[in-house]
Amino acid sequence: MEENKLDKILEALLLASDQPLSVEQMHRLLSTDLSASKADIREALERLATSYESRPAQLKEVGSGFRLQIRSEYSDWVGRLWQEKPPKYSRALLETLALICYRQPITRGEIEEIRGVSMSPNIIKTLLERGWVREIGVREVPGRPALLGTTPQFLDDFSLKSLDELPSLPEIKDPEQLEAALLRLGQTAITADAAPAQAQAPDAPDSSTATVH
Amino acid sequence: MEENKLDKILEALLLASDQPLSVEQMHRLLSTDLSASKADIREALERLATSYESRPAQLKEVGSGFRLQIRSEYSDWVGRLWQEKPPKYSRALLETLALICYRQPITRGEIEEIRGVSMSPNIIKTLLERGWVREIGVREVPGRPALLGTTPQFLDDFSLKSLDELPSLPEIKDPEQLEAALLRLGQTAITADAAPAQAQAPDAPDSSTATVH
Amino acid sequence: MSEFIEVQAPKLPKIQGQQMDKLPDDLYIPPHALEVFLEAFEGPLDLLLYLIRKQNLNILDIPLLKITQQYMEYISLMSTLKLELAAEYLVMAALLAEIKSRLLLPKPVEGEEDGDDPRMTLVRRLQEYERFKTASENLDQMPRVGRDLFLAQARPERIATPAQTLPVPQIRELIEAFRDAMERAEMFTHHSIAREPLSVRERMSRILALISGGKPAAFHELCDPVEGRLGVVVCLLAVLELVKGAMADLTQEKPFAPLLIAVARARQAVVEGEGK
Repeated sequence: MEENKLDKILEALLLASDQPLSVEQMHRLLSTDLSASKADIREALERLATSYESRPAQLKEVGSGFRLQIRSEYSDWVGRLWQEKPPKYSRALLETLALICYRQPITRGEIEEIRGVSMSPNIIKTLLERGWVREIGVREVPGRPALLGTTPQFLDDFSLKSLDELPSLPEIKDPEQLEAALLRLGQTAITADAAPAQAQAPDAPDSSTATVH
Repeated sequence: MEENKLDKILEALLLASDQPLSVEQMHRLLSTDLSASKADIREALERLATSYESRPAQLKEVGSGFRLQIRSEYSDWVGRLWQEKPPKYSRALLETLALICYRQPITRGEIEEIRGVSMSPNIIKTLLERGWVREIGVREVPGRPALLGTTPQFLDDFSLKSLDELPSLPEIKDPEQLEAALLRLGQTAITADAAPAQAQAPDAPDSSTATVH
Repeated sequence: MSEFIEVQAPKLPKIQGQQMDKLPDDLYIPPHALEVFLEAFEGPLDLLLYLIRKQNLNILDIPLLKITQQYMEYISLMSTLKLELAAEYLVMAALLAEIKSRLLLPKPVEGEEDGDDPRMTLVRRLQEYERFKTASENLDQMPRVGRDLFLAQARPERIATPAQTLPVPQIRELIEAFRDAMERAEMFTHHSIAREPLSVRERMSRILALISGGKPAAFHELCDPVEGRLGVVVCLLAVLELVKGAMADLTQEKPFAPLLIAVARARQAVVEGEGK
């Protein structure tokens, strides 16, 4: 009975988490209320793995812990979810990219401070994977946070010769100057793969499109 | 056998998607390779819901489709995964949202009129960015103010299939009673203590609560 | 009223640059307290509702004179203290004053239709507002994704589509996102950020990327002669910013040896970046 409860809580945690969970983490999350030892958790994970044997997902141990992942034989189907629609960038991602662009080199903490909210780790990951952002050092303060900056590919993809071509903050704040600057940048001629769906006002998200974080 | 395959693919899709999936979407994703009709998909979803009955997650239909979500009895455990607290919205924002929910399509001016106070533009901006509200047209009066309404994302985030599922708006009291009260209103004047403690509506605002929108 | 309501310890004012140790003794109501009090209300209707409910009264039985009196007291206190008051509060005060004068006057014998009876209008507005106030409280209590509800998710180890297919957002989107983020930040910090040449920022990144391999670079290696004097200035500013922000160290092996820019080493004193 207790075993069953532990199994279910662990399954809930693993299903909800967007990161792998280590046994230590799970133990810490549960220890205040459930008297489950790490050995109990390991046993429960084994039972969970067995119960997933006939399911399209599986329990997998990776470097930083355990996660539930879709079995590879379903990845083609799942990939269609991403192919179907041109993804739309989340507000958080665009603002993060903009801050890295204008305030580089900048740490994640500084971005969070300016935006006033904490950031999903996926945002930086997406930007790194897309090749627009790179880690260019660390700030020598406690925690040694990574410093982020834009890449040459960022300039290429946005058809910029240098960041100096972007309007400055005072210019941006004046609607007329902003329009003039955008015109100067040839706002209408953007890279070919910018989907027309992107042209919509950023304030009116079409909730039916997949959002990239 | 085929049924089983369809069930598993749907489960994989639902687990992988970060947005609810409509039957139409699932049908479109599968139709090129699997000869599954929409009716087949609906049946498969029913079987899936049943198979999740003993699990800590459940299949739920919301505004824009179906999703797998953690059962609420595990929310306390799962909420521990994230250190930052979910945003707490200001009363101004929630009242605005309530007005848009129940009175849509509604203009900003109409909201201000009912609330008796002018509104910071950030409220609508936050609601638009949050994806809960969108502009759905303009009222053809001078100034052509935008008409606001809720989005499918709002339904999804509040776990509603449609707006009908919202609790009904508290009724206004009997108009006849109102007339009678108005007559009394002049007479009671300063002798306030004559007030009967009848049919009292909700409590006064807890003015001590600090809210950060 | 204010969208960002924050209850915090009253800030003591500065007088000619000097922080005051305490408030003057004769001022027995800290203005801030009153401000916080009023900020707890979403406007005059909300304040009126509060005054009514505080006395356990039904809207239909408001002793209007008494409530009006209380409301006026708050408003006049606010204006005595010269605190800024939203116009709506004054409009409401005027309306209440009008209602009060009507109540005190002898009832007109004829022509008294409730067509535009301000009492009637006020009671209706209060009722209507209260409905939505209650509805918003109900709404806030409904389970919400991310707060009370969590999604079950699992991804394949690799998603078939490559990241390269992500489209390039429009520059406009990017710039507007920056503007919005900065505008929001300014609302928090109450100071605007001065113009800063982007070329310096860009150069800071380039220098960091160059030295991140571990090998220090001499200053002259960081500037390209074709860039001319401006390039050197930009480069120098970038190096200074990097050093200031604890992102790089400036070293010199012996006097008159070339300055070397290297990856920052752990420091004793904590230097926080600019913009704090």
